Amino acid sequence: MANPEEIAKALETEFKDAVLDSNVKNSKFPHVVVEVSRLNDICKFLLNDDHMAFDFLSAIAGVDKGDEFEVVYIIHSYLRNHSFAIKTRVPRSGPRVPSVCDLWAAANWHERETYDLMGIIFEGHPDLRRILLPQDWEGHPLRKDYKYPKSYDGIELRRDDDNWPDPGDKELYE
Amino acid sequence: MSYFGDIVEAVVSIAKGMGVTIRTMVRPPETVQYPDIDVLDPKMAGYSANLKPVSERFRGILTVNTDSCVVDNLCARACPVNCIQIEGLKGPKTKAKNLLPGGKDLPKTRYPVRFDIHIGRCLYCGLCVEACNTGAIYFTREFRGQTQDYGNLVRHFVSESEAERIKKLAEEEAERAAREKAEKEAKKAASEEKKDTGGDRPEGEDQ
Amino acid sequence: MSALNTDIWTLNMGPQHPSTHGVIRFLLKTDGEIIEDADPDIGFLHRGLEKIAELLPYAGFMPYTDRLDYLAAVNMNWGWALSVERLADIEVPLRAEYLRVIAAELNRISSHQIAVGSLASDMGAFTPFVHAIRDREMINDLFESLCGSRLTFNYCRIGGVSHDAPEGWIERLSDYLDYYEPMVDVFNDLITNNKIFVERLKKVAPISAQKAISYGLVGPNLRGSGVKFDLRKDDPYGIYPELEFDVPVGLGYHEGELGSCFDKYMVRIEEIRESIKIIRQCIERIPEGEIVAKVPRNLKPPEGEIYCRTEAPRGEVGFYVVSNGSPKPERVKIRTGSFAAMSTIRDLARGWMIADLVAIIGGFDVIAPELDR
Amino acid sequence: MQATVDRLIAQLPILQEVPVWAVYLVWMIVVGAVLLATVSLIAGITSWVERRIAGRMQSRIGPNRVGPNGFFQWIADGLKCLFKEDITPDNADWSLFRVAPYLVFVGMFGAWAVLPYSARIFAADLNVGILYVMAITSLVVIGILMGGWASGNKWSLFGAIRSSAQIVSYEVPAGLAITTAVVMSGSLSMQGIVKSQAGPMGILGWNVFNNPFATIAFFIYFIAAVAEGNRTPFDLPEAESELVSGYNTEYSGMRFVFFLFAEWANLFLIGAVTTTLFLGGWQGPFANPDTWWGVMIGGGWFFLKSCVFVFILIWLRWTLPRLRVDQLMGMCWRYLVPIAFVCLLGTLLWMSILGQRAFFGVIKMAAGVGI
Repeated sequence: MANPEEIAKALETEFKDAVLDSNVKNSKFPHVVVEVSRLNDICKFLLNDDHMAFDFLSAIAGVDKGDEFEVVYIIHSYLRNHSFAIKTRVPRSGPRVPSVCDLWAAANWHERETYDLMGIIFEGHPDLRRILLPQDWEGHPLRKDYKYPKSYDGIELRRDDDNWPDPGDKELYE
Repeated sequence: MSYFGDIVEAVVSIAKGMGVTIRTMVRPPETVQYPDIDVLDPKMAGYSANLKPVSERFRGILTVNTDSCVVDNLCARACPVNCIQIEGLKGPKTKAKNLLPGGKDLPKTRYPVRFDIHIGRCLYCGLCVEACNTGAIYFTREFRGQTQDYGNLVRHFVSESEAERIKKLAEEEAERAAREKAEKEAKKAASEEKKDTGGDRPEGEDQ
Repeated sequence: MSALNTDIWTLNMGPQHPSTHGVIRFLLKTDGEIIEDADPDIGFLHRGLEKIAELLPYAGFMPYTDRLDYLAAVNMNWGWALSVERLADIEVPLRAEYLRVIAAELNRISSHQIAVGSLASDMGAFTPFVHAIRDREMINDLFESLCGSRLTFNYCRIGGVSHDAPEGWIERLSDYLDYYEPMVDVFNDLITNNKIFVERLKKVAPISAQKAISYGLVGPNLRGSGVKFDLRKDDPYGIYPELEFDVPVGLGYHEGELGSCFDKYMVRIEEIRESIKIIRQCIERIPEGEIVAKVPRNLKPPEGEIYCRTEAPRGEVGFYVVSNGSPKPERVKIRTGSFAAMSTIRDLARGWMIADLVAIIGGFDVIAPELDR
Repeated sequence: MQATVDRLIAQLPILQEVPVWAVYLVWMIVVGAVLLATVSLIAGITSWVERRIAGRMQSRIGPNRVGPNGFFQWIADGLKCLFKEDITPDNADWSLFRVAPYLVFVGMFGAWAVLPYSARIFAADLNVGILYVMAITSLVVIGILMGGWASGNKWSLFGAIRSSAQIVSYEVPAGLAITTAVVMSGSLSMQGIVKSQAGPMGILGWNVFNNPFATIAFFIYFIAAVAEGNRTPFDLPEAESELVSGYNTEYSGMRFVFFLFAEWANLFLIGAVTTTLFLGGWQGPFANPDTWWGVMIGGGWFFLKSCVFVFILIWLRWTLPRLRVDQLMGMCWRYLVPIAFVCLLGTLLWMSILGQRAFFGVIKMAAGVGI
């Protein structure tokens, strides 16, 4: 079992210029931020290195941070029983991330889901289709600027009751 | 030999399974003959060993005691699905008896003119009940909410006549408040005038 | 003489198929009864829970976690409560911790009852399913007395639980455990040891430990492959470190293959026994005290993020929560066991029969709302 | 049957004035109607019994609303289905689709003509009765195949093909087991088979007690008959959890009822044929073919024995899971067929060495030696 600081240190020595930022000391969510272009190498290292042995990809999450997206890879190791996370940042205009499907089989569906809901394109993914939403759905709902469609295939999607305002943070009294 | 071993194993295990089903056959059934039995009646406990009445804490359809509602809107804000709509007006200050825990009286100046709960949206999660300080909104054990009209799913807890009455009260109260305010202002103005003149006078007297 | 020609059939299995456990669709390509390709098409139950979470205050998302996996509502509640508590550094009273464990393990039993019962029903035996449901109904009665609901319990709160145990409830619970513990053996007599049932499952779709980990299988599905890993032991939360229980793993029961459907099934049966053991310990030790910590009504956790995983009946459920200091989370990512299990099916089902596909789905205990979120 | 009519004509002078073929025709129609009514009644009541028993085995109550204890539930269900719309899918083969249920029903119903209800109660006593039963019940598979194919539904076709493979395969062990019984009885006629099973107390002469091989053959026949009847654990053609509902997925209304009807009537048929072959048919204590009350008691025995089988079939269905296709075939060809062969050979050897009714003779002898 390695603690997060050791993992981050190992990453920094191995991939000096690729580690942009790290948040490991007394952190609730120890992670490092890495360069997109080196992501695949770093993941390969984390998976194959004996002291890392991150054999389990728990989740891939896309986070909308305004001008850029964060892609978070949450990984654990059954062998060493430790956890870590890798973050990478891609610009909103062209969110392209290399796929890690060939490293963890679990990545296949998680990447599809992230593509579906966040619109991040995973390059090298064998079958990058929408997974939860219909194939002809427009837009990526988890983006902050997503506008709810009025209808889909002629089905009205929102049923607003008359005289039933959304709560918002409205105050009834001044 | 596993060939005959398999046969024996199959026969034995099937016989065991059949033993279980035949034993279940002589065990009394668990079914509650629901419409015939009033499941809300606490006396039905003991009707059969496995029959329990709907529990006291059961989260059925919400209901509201508008007398104790102070229109603080906590329930509506706690609701994750926005199924509660409240509108209130400021009225005369009254006291509702024994509503607060500990039997304290509840001072109240706000009155709901609209208290609607959309039971079609309701999740029956209980967050509104926990949010309410006065116990005005609470669960009944009623679970039959079926209706043929979507509109009936909205439960109105303040009747129109009651809303009218409160509106009138509120208007009177507003008028009274306005009058009082006006009087106060007039008094204040008067006193200020007095002060002003009073302030001037000595000067004048001085002169 | 011309060779016999066979044709590949394209079949549509679901979304309204009796044994897809909810609305899941498979696009099957079969050669006779043999499956050439099974492409799962999911998302029929997608409700956008992650988006909903971004629009609600932290406490307001709690009832939605019930719907995340309606067969194990308390475990899901707990996962969410725990992540927010860790994010906002909230201390939970000890009695609440015990009540949580009791409720969660009770819920685990009821979830596993459905899992084993529905696998039996998928194999064509309907009676075990009804027997499992019958015994689960009594758990529902217990939950109804505890928190007022029979399915979507919404029992955990951020900082504690919603209701204390009513008078006499602990005794009722202990009576139920006394009743149910022998019923596990009766259930085993009825179906588990049945030769036909064993033969149907014991060699079907074995998945090796390495493959299971790579696919991200968790919980009983992973343990069925022989990996002894349980978050309650290996990444403990709550009061689990103080409790004694075993982690059952697949052993290739009945001379079957390790990681087959039958192993996963047996892990669930054994876990029911372990859960009974855990609840018994909690009943003995439960202290008096508060049941919920003081939490501000408008909770604003400090800026930060967290990934918190708990052991639900379908394995690891993880909440990745990003807070920006406002009353609403900025991003919530929910990682569930069924999603990972479903992603393996395309790989696993190849070469097995249609009847086996049903066993594979049932063996993974996939549940659609958790899968689609 | 012909003899009965001839006797009737001889005794009633009025009948001598109408042509003989007309009397035969009317008699056939009357007997057919009585038989049909019996079959309907038994199938209907069986459906109610099955649902009640299934209910209790699952800690439920079962249907209990229509009539006393829900007894008239089957009438209500039948009426409901009769009034339902009879839907034919667009891409179904119209004529085959409509004919199939009747074929299934005819295949099952035809066998009832030769059942030996009692010593003198039967519709026909063919000298090849048991062969006729095997032949006519094979019609069922054609009906199922037609229905499944004509539905234009791939799942239905799966069910139909499974069904044909299953029924054709299980004819083999069933046939071998029947041959064992026929060898012991020395007759192909149903009445002849029953009559040959007379013995002490009306019980000990039963074929099942003839020799140990016969006992095994009895179980093999029973298993094969269950498989031919598409009952759990061999209900693969319907396989609710895999094929939705198999060959009858697309059927609705009255035609659907015909399938169910055939299934429930088939329960009693399986019991009746097994009883006839191995359990002495109407033979039993106080059953006497020579007196009218003996005949009635014989009928009672026959009915009782068949009902026990109906109960066992229901009991099995609500206990067991379903086999997989390859396991089903494996069970047939790896277990049932070889064992049935051994049973047949064993019975032949037994009979040629020890004589036809040797089992109890041997036991008596052993007992005598022991004493």
